[in-house]
Amino acid sequence: MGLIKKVPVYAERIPGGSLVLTTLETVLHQGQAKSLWYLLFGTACCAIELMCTGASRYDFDRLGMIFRASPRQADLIIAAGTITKKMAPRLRRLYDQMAEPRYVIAMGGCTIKGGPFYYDSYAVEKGIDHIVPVDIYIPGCPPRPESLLEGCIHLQEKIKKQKLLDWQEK
Amino acid sequence: MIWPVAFAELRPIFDWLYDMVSSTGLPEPWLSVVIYTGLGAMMFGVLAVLALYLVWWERKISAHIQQRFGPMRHGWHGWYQTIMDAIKLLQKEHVDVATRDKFVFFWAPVMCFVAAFLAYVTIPFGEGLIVADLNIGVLYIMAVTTFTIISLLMAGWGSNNKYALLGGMRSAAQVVSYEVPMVASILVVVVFAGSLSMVDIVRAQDGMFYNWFIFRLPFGPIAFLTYIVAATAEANRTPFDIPEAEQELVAGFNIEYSGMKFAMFFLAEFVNMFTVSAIAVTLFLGGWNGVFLPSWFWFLLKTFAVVLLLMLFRWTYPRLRVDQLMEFAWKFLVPLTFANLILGAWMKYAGWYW
Amino acid sequence: MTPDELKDAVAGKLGDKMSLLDTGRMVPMFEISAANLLTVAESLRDDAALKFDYFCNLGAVDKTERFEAVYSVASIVHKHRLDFKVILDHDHPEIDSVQEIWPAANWYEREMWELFGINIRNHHNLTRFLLPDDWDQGNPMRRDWDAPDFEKLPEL
Amino acid sequence: MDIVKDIKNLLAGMGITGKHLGRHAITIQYPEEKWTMPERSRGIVVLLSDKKTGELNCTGCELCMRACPTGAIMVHAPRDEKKKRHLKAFTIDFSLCCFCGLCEDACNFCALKMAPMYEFSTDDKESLTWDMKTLQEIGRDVDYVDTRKKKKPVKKTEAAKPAGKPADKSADKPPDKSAEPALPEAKPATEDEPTTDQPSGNETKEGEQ
Amino acid sequence: MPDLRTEEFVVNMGPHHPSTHGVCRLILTMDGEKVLKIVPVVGYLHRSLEKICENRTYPQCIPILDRFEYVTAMSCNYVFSLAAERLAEIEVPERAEYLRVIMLELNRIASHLIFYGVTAMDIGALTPFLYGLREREMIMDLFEMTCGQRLTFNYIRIGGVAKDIPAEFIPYCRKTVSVIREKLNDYEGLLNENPIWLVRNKNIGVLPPDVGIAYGVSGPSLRASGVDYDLRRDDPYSIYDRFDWKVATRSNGDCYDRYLVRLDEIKQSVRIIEQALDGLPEGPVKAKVSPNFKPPEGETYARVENSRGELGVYIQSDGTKKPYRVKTRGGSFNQLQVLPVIGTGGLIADLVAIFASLDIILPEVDR
Repeated sequence: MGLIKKVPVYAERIPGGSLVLTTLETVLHQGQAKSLWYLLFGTACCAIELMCTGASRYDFDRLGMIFRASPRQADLIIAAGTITKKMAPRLRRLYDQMAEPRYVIAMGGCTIKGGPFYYDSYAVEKGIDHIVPVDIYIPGCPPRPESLLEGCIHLQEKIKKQKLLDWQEK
Repeated sequence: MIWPVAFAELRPIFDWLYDMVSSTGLPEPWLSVVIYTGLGAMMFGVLAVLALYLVWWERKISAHIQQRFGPMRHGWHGWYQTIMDAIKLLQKEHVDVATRDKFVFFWAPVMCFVAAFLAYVTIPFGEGLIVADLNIGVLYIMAVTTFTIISLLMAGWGSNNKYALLGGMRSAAQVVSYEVPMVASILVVVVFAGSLSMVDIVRAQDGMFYNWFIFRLPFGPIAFLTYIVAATAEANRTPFDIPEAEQELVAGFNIEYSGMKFAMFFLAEFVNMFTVSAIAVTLFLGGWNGVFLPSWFWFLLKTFAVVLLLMLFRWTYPRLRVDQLMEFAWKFLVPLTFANLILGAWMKYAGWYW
Repeated sequence: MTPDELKDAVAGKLGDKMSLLDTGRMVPMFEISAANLLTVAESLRDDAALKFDYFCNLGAVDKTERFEAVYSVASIVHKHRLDFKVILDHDHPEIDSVQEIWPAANWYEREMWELFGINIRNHHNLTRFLLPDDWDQGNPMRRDWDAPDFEKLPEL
Repeated sequence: MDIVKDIKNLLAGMGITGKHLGRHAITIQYPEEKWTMPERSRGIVVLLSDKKTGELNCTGCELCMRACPTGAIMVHAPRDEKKKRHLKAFTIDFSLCCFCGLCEDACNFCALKMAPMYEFSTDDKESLTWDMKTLQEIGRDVDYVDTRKKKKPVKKTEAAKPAGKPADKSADKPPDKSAEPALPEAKPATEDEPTTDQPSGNETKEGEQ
Repeated sequence: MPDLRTEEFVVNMGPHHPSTHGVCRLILTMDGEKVLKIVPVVGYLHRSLEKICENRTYPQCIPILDRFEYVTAMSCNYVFSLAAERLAEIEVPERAEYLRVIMLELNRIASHLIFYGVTAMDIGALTPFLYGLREREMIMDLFEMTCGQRLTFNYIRIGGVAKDIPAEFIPYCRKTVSVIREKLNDYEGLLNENPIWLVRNKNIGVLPPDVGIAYGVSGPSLRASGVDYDLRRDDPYSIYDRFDWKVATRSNGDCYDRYLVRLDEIKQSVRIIEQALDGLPEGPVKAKVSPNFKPPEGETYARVENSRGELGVYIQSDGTKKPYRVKTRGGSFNQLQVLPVIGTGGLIADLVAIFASLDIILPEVDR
């Protein structure tokens, strides 16, 4: 990571460097986008739909997404299900344990804003964007597997549009 | 310049390469160094690509067993999926756990990776396609593949994580136990071939398929089966994948590794799988022997068949528990393989075999 | 036993300690005083004709001026069920633990202790249960409970 | 012989997985081929417009807002002097919505419907609150049956319905195969694999008889 | 060697762990691989459903309680409706009862298929998981064409069901059950007699019947111990007495029997569904219930048998349109309580097997 962050700085100085930079950018981001390994992080109803999406009919593997149990090897947390106040620090911790570059998908109403548990609940965190930076929000309660796939493709498009220079600010 | 290798089929290419290198006018010792390095790099590259494609293949096979497609969107049936994985893993951050053992943590994946590749020195990919035909080939392979345990143990210890430690300890216990039946079943072949050299063992199975050691009844099939079981355990694959048992130890010994270091473990696992399959082919399935087609093709065909078998194992069976695993090795496999070895040796002595 | 038979059987055996309420639907609902809880529970479980050996549910209700602890127990053998409730004082709610009689009650009582603030006597493990470890906002299931980030559904 | 039985059973397991290896996958390759959602699917809430005038059916009665268990719907329809409601704003917060369909049941005026749409992921949390205009735009091509009793003669709604698209909720009619949304036709079904077959039109008719 | 002792160490299993089915945390004191002590820590999914229901009207409670036990949300719908109907003494139309039974049993099959897959995955076999979910998708199709959602249905309402079934439901349902009946052979062939599966499950985590009853274990987990107790028959609700079916029981009470009982239950559910489809009468599907449903003052505890055991709801009504108090009770709550009793002393791999075979899901525990 450290090296790659410096690459754009040096590449701009050499002649033709920007061309190299664009190519590099494309290749690196294609790699990131096309191999999103997700962390098995399911808490509630959405976890069942996450399982269904991984299963035969929808098949996450088609997009190059496979699950990893260890946060160190995952690129993506799909926060599937309600995040309660008791669980929130654990989510943050898992996010911190992940290696850069890392992405977060908030799946379902509960993770976006508390969903059905926004009112009258004393235990539910009202949106995980207070805890971790979220890249994609997928509404639904729970979202259909296709919604999730669409969200993942959306995220892939978003990753491909990134610039290497953006990384330095992150 | 003495060629260490009898690259019969690739000889023209090597000669051309040799001419190229020697025309630069390097003095003799340096010339050898360049050539050896080049050979090593070539071998390494081929195997790395092979391992990447084994990953892809495993994903496709498992997908089709489960009636899905597997990687589909990146190239024809996702052919460059694993390359993208590699590119991604290259740019992932290396997380260094604060409480790790610096030295051990760093070197474990490197060692695992290197150990996985060392075995290929003595594997005959085809008639004359062998890097070095050591006269102690089998012994060398047994010694080198055992390095993997040390690396797993190092990974488990160095991570300073309880799950990783449990995984490392499990793998050490497992590999040490399964080494014994593995060696005992290989020894049957050695007894029959009368040599430790891999090439000689293949030569001893010349001719039609009934000359293969697996068809030396009755001990051939038994030795093959016990070898396959022990080899599955050696390669840490289900039903013997307890070191990284996902449901118990999260990811086992590699739980703290990220990025390229994890990729090394990951690739090493697949290289190991290919290694044990290649050894099985060499020892039991007649190596490069076959008709009509080139020898290396037969070798690869057979090896991939064995790899497919291992994959079917993985996607069919549940996982054994750690104590049952040990019991199976010591109470069942070890007596069986030793009995088989004694039987084999006696039959060889008496000449009563088919 | 049908609910009516059960009503008579319980009234016959424990009539002095339990009084029948008319709020229960389908199954009889009794009321007992907090002091009698343990003896009643024990005889409910051990009586051969009743044999309420299976603990279904325990829920507390905050009635603002008092607490009610509603027990539902069933019998595996006789296949009947019974509800009874214990009325507790609102200011100092306290109740005996029935986990010696029905071990299943253990967690239900912990939950009651945590969410309603009802103290359980002789309970060995009254520790944080459902709420976060650093929870300091009181007993959220009480009717008058409030917190800064607690929003009620807008009344229409 | 235990061991023989064990090996037999192990091989039987391999046989089952091996048998599946040769079968065709049942996967729907999502972005290229899509599952036809059944008509009743509760995707998102849309506001329906009158087919003739193009105006919203909503009268601002706030019944849906009262029915919503999550407080996702906000209707602002103040009454004027004559006690008549004027719909000023109608927003639905899809991050709160629990897609239960109670609003659709509560509505007496055919003003809103849960449409079978699902592709609306976003990277902006605020954009999940949809206002009246968006809801109306999306709801324009949603088909519905006008069940409002007053004002509309039944004949008109029949004529307004596009031909061959039975948007009939009563389900008494035999489904028209060409436009039956509940029939998932995303996959070419293979004969040997029963899981992949979805009910075809023929079977539907057989079952009814 | 009595002096040779290894140091005990504490492992935190969870709250995020692949085999805790959600967010349960088990604090394990271990001696090497052996588990000496298990302390379950729950509450990571405590969403205060009961508090929310206090401020919702009765119809609004149903979608909220859908999230209480999302794997078999139909029975959550049902048990709440049942309690409310008992409070208000509503008579449910005949057709609605049949539809409810069909839906409940389909959902039971769906849940058991998840159990089958997840248990196999916890033991290490990945393929059965996908096979189980594959057939479950067909059931999800049925649910979606009927009520519009795949997981949180809001279909069974107070006084009946929300909508009548569409025309293509019956043929597709018949096909689904026949496919499941046929695929059960595959499931059994993959695991039932597999020697690895046997050694991993037989005589592991034996739950004696008296312990099970004392700790309130219910459903298939209790029936595997030889206790013949099924609420569908023993605390009758709906119309289960009209069908010809058997309560599946086994006698050993180990993980393997708990697994077999659930497979048997799938077969029984298939039988019930087929009979219900045959006898499905015509008629209305919902009794007249006012939108402002107000049951009279009173209280009741209703319980039904769902795929994890006794699912109960206690409602206290004060005569308004909102329930005064809703208390839910799920089978997993008690099954997690019994886990330390039967899981201690085994290896960590056994613990995973026991956890899976009890079929614990956390929303039922935490609510």
